[in-house]
Amino acid sequence: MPTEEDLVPRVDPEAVPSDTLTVLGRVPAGATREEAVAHLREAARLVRRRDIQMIRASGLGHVGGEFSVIDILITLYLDAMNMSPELLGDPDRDRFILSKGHAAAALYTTLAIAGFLPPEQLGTFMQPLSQLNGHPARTKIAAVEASTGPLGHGLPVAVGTAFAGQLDGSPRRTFVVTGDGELQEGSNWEALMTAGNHRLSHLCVVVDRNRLQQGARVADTNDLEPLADKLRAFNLEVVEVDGHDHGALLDVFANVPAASGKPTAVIAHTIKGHPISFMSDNVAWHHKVPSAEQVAQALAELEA
Amino acid sequence: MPTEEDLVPRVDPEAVPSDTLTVLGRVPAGATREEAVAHLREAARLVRRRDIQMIRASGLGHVGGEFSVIDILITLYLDAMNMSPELLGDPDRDRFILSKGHAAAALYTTLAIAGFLPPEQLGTFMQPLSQLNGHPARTKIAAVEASTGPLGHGLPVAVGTAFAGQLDGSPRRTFVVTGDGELQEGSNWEALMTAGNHRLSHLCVVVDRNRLQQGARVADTNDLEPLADKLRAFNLEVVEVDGHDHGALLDVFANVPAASGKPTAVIAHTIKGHPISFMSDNVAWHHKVPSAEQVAQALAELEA
Amino acid sequence: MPTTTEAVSKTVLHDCRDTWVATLVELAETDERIVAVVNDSVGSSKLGPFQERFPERLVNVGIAEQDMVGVGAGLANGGKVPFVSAAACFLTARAMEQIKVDAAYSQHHLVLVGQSPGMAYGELGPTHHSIEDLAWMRAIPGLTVVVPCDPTETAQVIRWAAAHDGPVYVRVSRMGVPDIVPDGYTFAPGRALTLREGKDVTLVATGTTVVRAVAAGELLAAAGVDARVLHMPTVKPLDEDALLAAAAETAGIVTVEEALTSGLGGAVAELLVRRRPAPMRFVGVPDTFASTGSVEWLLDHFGISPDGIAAAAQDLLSK
Amino acid sequence: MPTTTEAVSKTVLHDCRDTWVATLVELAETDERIVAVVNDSVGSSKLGPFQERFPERLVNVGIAEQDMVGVGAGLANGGKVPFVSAAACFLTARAMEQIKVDAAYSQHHLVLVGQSPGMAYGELGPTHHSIEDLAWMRAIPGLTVVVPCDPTETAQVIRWAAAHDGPVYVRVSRMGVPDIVPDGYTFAPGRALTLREGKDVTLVATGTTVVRAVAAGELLAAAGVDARVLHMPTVKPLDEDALLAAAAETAGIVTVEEALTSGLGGAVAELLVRRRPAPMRFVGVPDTFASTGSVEWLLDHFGISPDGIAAAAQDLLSK
Ligand SMILES: Cc1ncc(C[n+]2csc(CCOP(=O)(O)OP(=O)(O)O)c2C)c(N)n1
Ligand SMILES: Cc1ncc(C[n+]2csc(CCOP(=O)(O)OP(=O)(O)O)c2C)c(N)n1
Ligand SMILES: [Mg+2]
Ligand SMILES: [Mg+2]
Repeated sequence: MPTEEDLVPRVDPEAVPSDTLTVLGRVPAGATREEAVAHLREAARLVRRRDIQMIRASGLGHVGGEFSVIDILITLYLDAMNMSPELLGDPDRDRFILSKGHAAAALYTTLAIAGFLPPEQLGTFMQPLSQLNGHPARTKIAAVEASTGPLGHGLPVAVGTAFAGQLDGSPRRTFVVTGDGELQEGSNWEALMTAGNHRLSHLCVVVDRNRLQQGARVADTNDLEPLADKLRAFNLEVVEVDGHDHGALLDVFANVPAASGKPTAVIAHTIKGHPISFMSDNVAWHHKVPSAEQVAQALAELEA
Repeated sequence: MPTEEDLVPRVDPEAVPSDTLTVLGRVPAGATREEAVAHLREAARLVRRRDIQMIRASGLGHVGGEFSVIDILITLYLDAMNMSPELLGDPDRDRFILSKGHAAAALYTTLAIAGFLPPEQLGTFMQPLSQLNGHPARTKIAAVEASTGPLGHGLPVAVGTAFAGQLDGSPRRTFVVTGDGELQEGSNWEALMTAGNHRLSHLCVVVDRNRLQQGARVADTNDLEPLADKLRAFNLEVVEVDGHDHGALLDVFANVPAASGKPTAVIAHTIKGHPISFMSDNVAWHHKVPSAEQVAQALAELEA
Repeated sequence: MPTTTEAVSKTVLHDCRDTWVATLVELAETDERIVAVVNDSVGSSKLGPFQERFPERLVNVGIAEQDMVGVGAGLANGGKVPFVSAAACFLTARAMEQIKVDAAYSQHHLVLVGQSPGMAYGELGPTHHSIEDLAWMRAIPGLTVVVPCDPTETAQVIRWAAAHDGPVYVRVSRMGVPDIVPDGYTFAPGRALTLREGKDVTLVATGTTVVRAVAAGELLAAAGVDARVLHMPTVKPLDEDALLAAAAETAGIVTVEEALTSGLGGAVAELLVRRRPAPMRFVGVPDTFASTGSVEWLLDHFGISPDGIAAAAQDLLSK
Repeated sequence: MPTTTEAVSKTVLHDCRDTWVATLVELAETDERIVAVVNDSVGSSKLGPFQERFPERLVNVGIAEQDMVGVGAGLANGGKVPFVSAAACFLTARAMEQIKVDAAYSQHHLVLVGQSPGMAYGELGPTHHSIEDLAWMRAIPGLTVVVPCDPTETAQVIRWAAAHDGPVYVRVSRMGVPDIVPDGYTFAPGRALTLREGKDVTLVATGTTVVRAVAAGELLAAAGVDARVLHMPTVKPLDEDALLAAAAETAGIVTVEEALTSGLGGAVAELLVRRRPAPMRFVGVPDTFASTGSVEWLLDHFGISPDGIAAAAQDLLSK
C-alpha cells in the first residue's frame, strides 16, 4: 500500500507548462514604501507560481513550508539585505542561510527572481546532475552560503559567519531562517547560547512560525511554547511579526540589530501553504505534490 | 612540555594507604531529621576521604566535580530514593543516573557505602579489566542504569526511563544529575523539551551548579544565565537549594514532584572541590591529581 | 532479462516499510513492552497504523535524533523494547555517539531502524542519502547490522530483533523490491542465502541490490558465465563460511550494495585478505557524494544495475 | 630491542600536542585568518599558548560539539581558516553529521583536529576511546584523513592543512612518540615513508604505532625475517603504489593502528582485493570495546606492540 506521495508520477518536466520567471531584481533605490511593498508582493506572487510548478514538475518538494517562507525570503533578498549578484565577491555583503533547507525551491526561485540564477535553470530542479538539489548545496550555487537539509545545521553555521564578521569589525549582518519544528534540534540551542553570550548583534534568527511540522502540529509533537521566553532566556532580543506582511517585515529587518549587544530573534507568524485555500495550515501539504488540477487552482488563486 | 596532569606518576595502588570504607547503609527507618542529617554528613565525609584516595592511587579522576556532587549522591542513595541493593530487581525502584559521568569515583564510593558494591572493589578503580572504569558502565555494575562519560547523555536516557514509568503508571521517580557546563550540550535541551511537554512529573533533574567547567568558569565559557528562566521556559518546575546542605536537599527531594504535571529541576548551588580549602571553587582541580601531601591535608581538613 | 534498474522495477514490487509496520503492530498486540520512538518520522517510517492502534506507545520526541536514541535507551532501562525509527541518514549521523554509547556499549535491547537508506531519497541530495551507514555501523563493536532484501525477510528480521536481547541496526527501504527469499526461509544473523549455485564467480549482494544481483546472474549465464549469487542479510556478522567457500570455489567475489563500498565490500575484503585472499570487485557508491536524481537513475549511474554487476564480474574474470 | 609498549617508552618521547599548538601559533602570527574553535578543550588540546597570544581568535563554544563544527564551517564562510580541536571521540561521534554536511559535503577549508584518539584516554574507558574514528572518517567522501607519527610530521601536517583548501581530519595524540621521520622528509597526502627496506613481509603502520612497527622490524630481523616497514600518514588517500609494490614484492602486509582494524587495515584490504590480492594480518583493536586500563597496558593487551606485530608477521609467513 504505497502512500499518496509515492504514487505521484514522475512527470516529464518538458510536459509541464511553466512560467518563465521574470528577473524583477531588487526594489529600486528611492522607491516609496508603498512602491517597495508592491514590488515585493508581486515578486512573491511570481515566485509562488513558479515554485508550485517546479514541485509538480519534479514530483517532489515541500510546498507548504515554501509558501510560508517566501515572503520572508523575498523581503530579505529584494530589499532588506545588502546583497546582490554584484556583491557576491564582497566579504562585507550580508549573509543569508536557509536552515530549513527543505524549502529549497523557494530559495531557488527567490535567487532567480533576484538575478542570482538564470530562471531557465529552475527547470532542472532535482533532475540528474542538476545543481538544484532537493536541498541547497553550497558547492553548487554561488549565493548559497551553507549546505542545508538536515535540520539544525544552518543556525550554528550562521553563528560562525556572524562571529567572523564581528572579529573583522565588518558591518555585515547574517540572516538565518529556521523552521519552528526545527527548533526541537538541540544544535540550535547550542548555537543560540553561543550567539547570545558572544553578543553577536549582527545575527538575526528568523523563525518561520507556521506551527506545523512534518507529521503534525508542533504543539502536538514537542511544543515550543513559551517560545519568546525561551529565546529571551537564551539572551536574544525577541521581535514578533506577521511573516506575510512585507511592510512589517521590512520594518523589522531594517531595525536589526534590534538591541545593542544582542542577536535578534524574529518570530515570524506564518501560515503553512499560504495563501492557497486548500493548503493553508494543513499538515498534509508539508511535502505533498499537487495534481495538475490543484496546480491550476493554486495558480488561479494567486491571480486573485 | 608535559602538563602537570601528565607528570603525575601512576602509583602502585597497593602503596597508597587507603581507608576501608565502612558500609553505612541507608538512614535507619524512624530516624529523626537530625539523626538523618548526621548520618548523611558522616557518610559524605567518609566518601570524600575514600574518593580522594582513589584519585591519588589511580593517578586520574575528577576530584573537583566529585566533591561538589557527593552530598547530592549521598542524600539520594542513603535516604531520598526508594533504592537499595535488595530493590535492584524491582521495576518500581527509583532510578538514578549520573549524567556527569566523570564524577564516577563519587558514584562508586557512594554505591559502596550504600552496600551496592564491595568496598574492596574500589581499589581496582581504573585498573586493567576493572569493572570500575573512569566513567560508569551499565554493563559492569548492576546499580548503574546508564553508561555515561560523554556529557549530555544521561538526561535523555533519564527521560526515557521516566517515560516508561509513566506509561506503566509506576510510582517510581527518576533522578538525574548533570553538570552545569554539561548543559551547554544541546541534547539536554532536546530532552528537557520532551520532558516538559510530556509532563514527566516523576523526573527530577538536578543541576550541580558549581559554576566551573573543565577549563574555566561557566560564565567565561558559554554562560547559562538566566538558568532558572531557561528551565522554566522549557516547562520545568524550578527549585533552588544549597547542594551541600543535607537537610535542605532532603526537603527538596521529598517534595518531588514539586508541581503536578511538571518535571522538577533542582538547581543545586555547590562549590567545586568543597570543602577542601585549596580546591574549593578552583578550576585547576577539575581533574588535577593531588600529591601525597595534598591528600594528607585534605584528609586532615575532612576530620575537622 | 532486465539490465537496468528501470527494467527490474517492472516486476511486482513491495515497499518493505509496509511489512515493518505490519510486523511491529502484530508483535505489539501480544508484547506490551514494544514501543516505537520517532523524530517526527511517523509518515516516513509509515508508522501510521502503529500510532492509530497504540497511540501512547508511540513516543515522538520531535526533530531531535540524539534525544530519540537516548530516550530509546531509557525506555529499555524501564523495561520496554523500543524500536527507534528514523530516516537512516539522520539516525546514524546525528545520533552516532548515542548509538555507540547508549545502544552498543550499553548493550541495550534496542532496535534502530534506519528508514530509506542508501539513495532512496535520491532527488533530495547527499544530505539525505545514507551511503555511509553500513561502513559506520559495522565499525561499532557489539552492534548487529541487518539489511533485509524483501518483505518476508523484513518481517522475520523485525521478529528476530524483538526477541534478540542486544542492539541491532536494521535498514528498511522505501524503494520497491520483489519477493526474493524462498518458502521456508528463516533469517539468521551470519547466515547467507544462496540464490543461485555457480562455480565461475560469486556475486554477494544485500538489501535492495539482491534483485539486481540475481538479474546479473542471469545475464552472466546467458554469456556463458556460471555465477554463484548470495544474499548476505547481515553485514555484521558475515557468513564467513559461505564467503570463504566462494573465495575457494570460484574465481572471486563481487559485492553489491546500495552504499559506499567500504560497507559490505569492505567487510568481505577484511575477511578474505586474512583468511583466503581472492580477487574482488566492489559494486556500490564510490568515494563520492552522489548527484541529485532519482534512485533508479543513481543506481544505474553507479553501475548498481544488472549490467553493471555483470560487467564487474566479467572484469574480475578477465584479469 | 623493545618488545612491549613500556620498553618503547624508554626512549625520548614527545607529546605531539605541543607541536600542534606551537605550529598553530606560528602560522597564526602571519596569517590573520587562522582561528581555533574548541569545546571547553583548551587544556586537553593544549591550546593555552594560542589562547594567551590570540585570545579573540580562540572561539570556545563550550561543551557543544555540533555547534563547534557548525561554527567552524561558518567561520570558514566568513573568510577564516578554522582549526576545530576536541577530543577525537567527541569530535567524530558527536558531530558526525556536521562533519559530513558542514565540512565534507560543503568542501570547506576546515581542519578538524581529533585530540588523543585511539586509546590515549585508556583508563577513562570506551566512551573516551576513539577507536572507530579511522573507519568512520575514511567513509566520508571528500575528507582527507591524516595520522602523523611524530612531532616533525605533525608540524608539517598542520602547515599543509592550513594551506589546503578542503576539509581535513587530523589525529594528534597525547601519547608520547619518539622522533621518527628523517631529516629532509616532507609530508604529502598519499605518500608513504619507507622506514626499512625488506623483501619478506611488509609492516604498514600509522601514527603512534609506527615506532612499534619499527621495533617489530628489528625483532623480525633478529629472527631472520627481512621486513619492509612503511609509515602511511594518510589513511585517505592511501599510497596505492607503495602498497601494491609491497603486495607484489613481499609475502603480504601487516597493518598496524591504534584503532579498530577496519580503519587502516580495512582501507588497505579494500585496495588489495581489487588490485592485487595478497595475504594480510591486522594489528589493532579487534571488534570490541576495550577494557579500562592504561594505554600502554591496552596496546600490549591487543598485541599492538613490537612482539605482537612480529608475531602477526610470522603468522602471515607461516601460512
Ligand atoms: C535532522 C533532520 N531530521 C528530520 C528531517 C525530516 N524533516 C524534513 S522537514 C521536517 C519538518 C520540519 O518542520 P519545520 O521546521 O516546522 O519546517 P516547516 O514547517 O517550515 O516546513 C522534517 C522532520 C530532517 N530534514 N532533518
Ligand atoms: C561530550 C563531551 N565533551 C567534552 C567532554 C570533556 N569534559 C569532561 S568533564 C568536562 C567539564 C564538565 O563541566 P561540568 O558539567 O560543569 O561538570 P563539573 O563542573 O560538575 O565537573 C568536560 C568538558 C566530555 N566528557 N563529553
Ligand atoms: Mg513549521
Ligand atoms: Mg560545573
